[in-house]
Amino acid sequence: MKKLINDPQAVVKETIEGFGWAHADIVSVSIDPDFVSRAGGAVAGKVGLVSGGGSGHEPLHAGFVGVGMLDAAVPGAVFTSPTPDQIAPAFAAANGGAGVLAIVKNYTGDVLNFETAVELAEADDIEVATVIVNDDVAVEDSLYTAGRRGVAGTVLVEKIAGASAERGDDLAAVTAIAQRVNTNAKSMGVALTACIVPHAGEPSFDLPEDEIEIGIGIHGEPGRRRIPLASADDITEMLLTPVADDLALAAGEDVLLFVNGMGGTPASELYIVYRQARKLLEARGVKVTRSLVGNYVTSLEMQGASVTVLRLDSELTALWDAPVHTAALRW
Amino acid sequence: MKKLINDPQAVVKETIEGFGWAHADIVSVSIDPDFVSRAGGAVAGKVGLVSGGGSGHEPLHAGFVGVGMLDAAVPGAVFTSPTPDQIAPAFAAANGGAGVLAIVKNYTGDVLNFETAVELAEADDIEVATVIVNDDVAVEDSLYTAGRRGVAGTVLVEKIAGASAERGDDLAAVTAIAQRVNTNAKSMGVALTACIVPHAGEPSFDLPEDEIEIGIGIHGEPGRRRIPLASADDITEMLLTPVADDLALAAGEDVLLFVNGMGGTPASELYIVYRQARKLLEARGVKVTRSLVGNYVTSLEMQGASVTVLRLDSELTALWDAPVHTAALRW
Amino acid sequence: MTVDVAWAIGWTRATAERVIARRAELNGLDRQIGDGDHGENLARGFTAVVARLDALEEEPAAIGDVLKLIATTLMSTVGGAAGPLYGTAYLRAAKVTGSPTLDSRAVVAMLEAGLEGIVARGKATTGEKTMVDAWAPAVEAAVAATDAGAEPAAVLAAAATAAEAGVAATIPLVATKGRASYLGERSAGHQDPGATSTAIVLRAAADAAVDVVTQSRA
Amino acid sequence: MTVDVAWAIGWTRATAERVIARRAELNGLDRQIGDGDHGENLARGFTAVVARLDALEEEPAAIGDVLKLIATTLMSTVGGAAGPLYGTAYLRAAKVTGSPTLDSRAVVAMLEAGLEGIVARGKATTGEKTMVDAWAPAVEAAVAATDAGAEPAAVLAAAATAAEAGVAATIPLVATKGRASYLGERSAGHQDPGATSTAIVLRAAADAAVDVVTQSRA
Ligand SMILES: Nc1ncnc2c1ncn2[C@@H]1O[C@H](COP(=O)(O)OP(=O)(O)O)[C@@H](O)[C@H]1O
Ligand SMILES: Nc1ncnc2c1ncn2[C@@H]1O[C@H](COP(=O)(O)OP(=O)(O)O)[C@@H](O)[C@H]1O
Ligand SMILES: [Mg+2]
Ligand SMILES: [Mg+2]
Ligand SMILES: [Mg+2]
Ligand SMILES: [Mg+2]
Repeated sequence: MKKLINDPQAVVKETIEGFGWAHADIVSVSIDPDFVSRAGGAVAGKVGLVSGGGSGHEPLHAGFVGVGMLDAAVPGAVFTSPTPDQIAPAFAAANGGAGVLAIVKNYTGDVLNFETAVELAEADDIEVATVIVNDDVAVEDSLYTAGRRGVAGTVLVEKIAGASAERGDDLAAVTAIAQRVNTNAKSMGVALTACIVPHAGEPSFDLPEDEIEIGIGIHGEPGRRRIPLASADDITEMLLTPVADDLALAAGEDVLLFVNGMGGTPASELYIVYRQARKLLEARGVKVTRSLVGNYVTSLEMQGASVTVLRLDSELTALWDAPVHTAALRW
Repeated sequence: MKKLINDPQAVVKETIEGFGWAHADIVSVSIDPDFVSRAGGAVAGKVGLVSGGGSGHEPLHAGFVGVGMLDAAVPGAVFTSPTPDQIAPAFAAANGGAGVLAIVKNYTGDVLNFETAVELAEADDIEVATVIVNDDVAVEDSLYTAGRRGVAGTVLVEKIAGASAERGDDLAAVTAIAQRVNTNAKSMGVALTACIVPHAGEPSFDLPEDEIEIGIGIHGEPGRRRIPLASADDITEMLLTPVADDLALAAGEDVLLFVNGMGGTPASELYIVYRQARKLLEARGVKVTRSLVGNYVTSLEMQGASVTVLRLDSELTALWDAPVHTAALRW
Repeated sequence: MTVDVAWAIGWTRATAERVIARRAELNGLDRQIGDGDHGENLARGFTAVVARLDALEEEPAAIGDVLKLIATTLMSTVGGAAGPLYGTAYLRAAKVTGSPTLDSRAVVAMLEAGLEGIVARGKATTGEKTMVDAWAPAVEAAVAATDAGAEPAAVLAAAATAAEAGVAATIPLVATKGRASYLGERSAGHQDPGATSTAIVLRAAADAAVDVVTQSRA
Repeated sequence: MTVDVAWAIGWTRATAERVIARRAELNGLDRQIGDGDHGENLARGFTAVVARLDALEEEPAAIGDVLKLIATTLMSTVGGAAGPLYGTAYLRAAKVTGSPTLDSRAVVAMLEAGLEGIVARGKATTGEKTMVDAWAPAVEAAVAATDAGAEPAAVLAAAATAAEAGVAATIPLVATKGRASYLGERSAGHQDPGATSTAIVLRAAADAAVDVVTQSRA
């Protein structure tokens, strides 16, 4: 295992410490319990947004703390959801008196730990609503699974709900917006290589030189199926088609197209995927009116990408365009 | 070789095509000759900034085209400098009548091809000044080499010279600012893994699991020496010390600290490097007043990082802070 | 015969030793059908448990006090699915073990409460390839042993043996709960890490009871 | 005896065939001490050269016309260090070959002009582990052969042989120009890719002259 780390157990603390120093104008960092919140503290009267989950997906979530997006982010150990005693203080730090929206990716661990934290927060009279993000269409039959996973679509939920909170919407309204984004965003990913969790020291799975995993999540786990390596155009079609079908996209609709890198894939390849995904959408008569391309929800150094499509309406578009000032997303 | 590409020979064209679609509000893309320029065309009366070089370093350079930074970027084949017949039209596209500054990384190929393009442009009455970026302190004795290489410091030159041009400085002044940044910026890099050039299909060098290359450039070439894998803190010290020494940093000085990822290294590791580099600078009494952490000058999927320090004065700080609106750098 | 607070402490320390010793094995199982952190999670949690045990100024009065310490520590240090699941199991078990000693019926009640906690939180039933597939047969075997008049040490041994059989039985299963369920059919053929750690926990309980018995006889 | 325009075209096509065939080898050499693209660069350039040759409506009148076509094509398609260096070499060579045929002295003048072009652009002298280490001995050998009364084909063969010896002699050198110089001492022990391609170019010239001679005798 080759990594620019010191002690594998110290990776998360050292990362958020460095992150806090580098972005002191945007965030403030708490160590023990570990969480990241806005530099200025909670905004009075504004709904607070909190997300969190295992580390290893950087810039998610800490990179999205700041004006127009999250109020606090709670990093767990690598690929392990944070504990209630980290999450509850983050709720408190984010609460400006108008309640808190917790944005939780749909994994058993995240859901259970956030659930407990919500109980703790409510005991302290902080109102917390929860939106579970489950945009991954790779998980087809949610009857026989823990339900669809939350993957790259999480960024879109955080950005747009963040803008909703920033313009003064109340907790119910922000929650409804977040839910609307989640309902209208679908994703599917591919891995070309595995990743190596620092404490494990070994690749998360073995993948021969000529095979790839389709339908992966974001935790270095194998995907739904293994197929021979194919061209970027063909792979992109395998990702885009189930996403577009699941959304039942119709000609004439506007969408946001988000090509997300898993961490180890060069930007050039993401643009090649974007190019083909866009062509395929246009062939369906769908108009790409907003775009995002880059490493936003990663799996450490994994090579691969995911394609997310969000169906836009004029309100979601305006909220997407609203100013945002975080370490990883800014305009 | 596992990559999200189609035809290896088409990588650059497909990348900039996708890039152009994704960022149509910022850039416009020319194919044959291949170059990227600002969406609105040249800005009348403003000095035009053009940079370029081999592809594979994304987001450098196309990701830095936009208000406050470059007017045009010229991508060559992967790791191969562009040709004069691409560069000269880019000069023309960037020229708003106040002349053009060419920002060239110090590689024989880049220097020679830009030289020829400058001759072509001058034949068309476009005034072109050139700044050669050579911030890499790994190349110690420039008497016995082609001189120090241009590496991550290039981004800082492009950003700050871009702000100088944007505020209305004339060609001589913009050139002087670019030169000042280059003189005061030094870098050193490390590779944990090699990268794979698409047309080659094989790693650029073989590196055992327990060794790393110190003093690498940005073209997948081996570095100055090979050493055993060490902790992030120790590696960072090996990078930061020659940089700080070469700059002869004195206590009390302000600097910008830039930790650049080579493409395949997770953001978390870059922040761990940043953390230690910052500690080491502070131990010298040097104050880090500005920071940049991320993948800005990459070598495809190479794992590794470089540390760049730029000595700041109030003018350079103000120019750094000036608004910028490009695909990869925005505030 | 009963088990006492010393047993509970011995059980806890043995569990910690064993999950730490088998951390890599548990990570490895989790890497195959999950995200490779189960051993890491439990090792982190039980390391913290032992540190808190060591820091206690006086011996806990009731077995439930030990179990509650474990519960709160796991909840605040483990994270993941295992943190809340084990945390709730120990918390529910603590609620029914507020005495200094437990006889066989009380041991069964403790195990039942643990299982109920896991089911309450995780909503899994047997056959879903989770820790329930070790806990449920363990509880059943404990009931049967108690009904047959076994002492606590034998009850715990029966539970552990049944849990171990349950672990083996998870191998062919297709997961429908937890992270492994995302693999669909591909989850079959692998042993569930959470069931495996459950068997470790229960075997530690049985062995600690033997140790205590051996010591009290010596 | 002289070489003519047909020879120049044969030379060009042979060069293209050979750099394309040896693309991987040249990339491999460049990967060891450079950035692994030298074969790719020349293959791309000479593929374009052949395409432009094929598109010509009439046969060029002078050898210099062929060389100029190569020069401008390489400059606009190769990039890297090799593009301007070879481009300038062919451009300078074109300037002294404005006639339909060349005798031995004129062949020497062509080679000298090529070398001058490379040195003018790249500022390298012999011993710096660059293509100059193949070009310079080639020019020397061509002069000697011509002084000894050799025909153009033999002059070119002498140049190619000397270039090949020059290539081998680059192996122990420490590079002080070009990308390989960044490796310092580590560049020793590897053969220079640019020198290698130079030997390919010159051997193609010699072989094309033999082919032409053979054909004209047939
Ligand atoms: N809903 C559930 N009910 C019971 N046990 C579960 C459930 N979901 C997961 N588990 C157990 O948790 C184990 C995984 O724990 P761990 O790896 O620590 O958490 P995570 O899956 O969050 O990484 C699984 O092997 C399984 O036994
Ligand atoms: N200054 C120079 N003078 C002469 N030849 C040079 C010089 N610099 C580099 N070369 C030659 O160029 C070759 C590399 O060409 P190529 O790989 O195509 O370009 P790049 O180094 O830009 O990738 C080297 O092997 C060397 O022979
Ligand atoms: Mg986990
Ligand atoms: Mg090159
Ligand atoms: Mg796990
Ligand atoms: Mg090269």
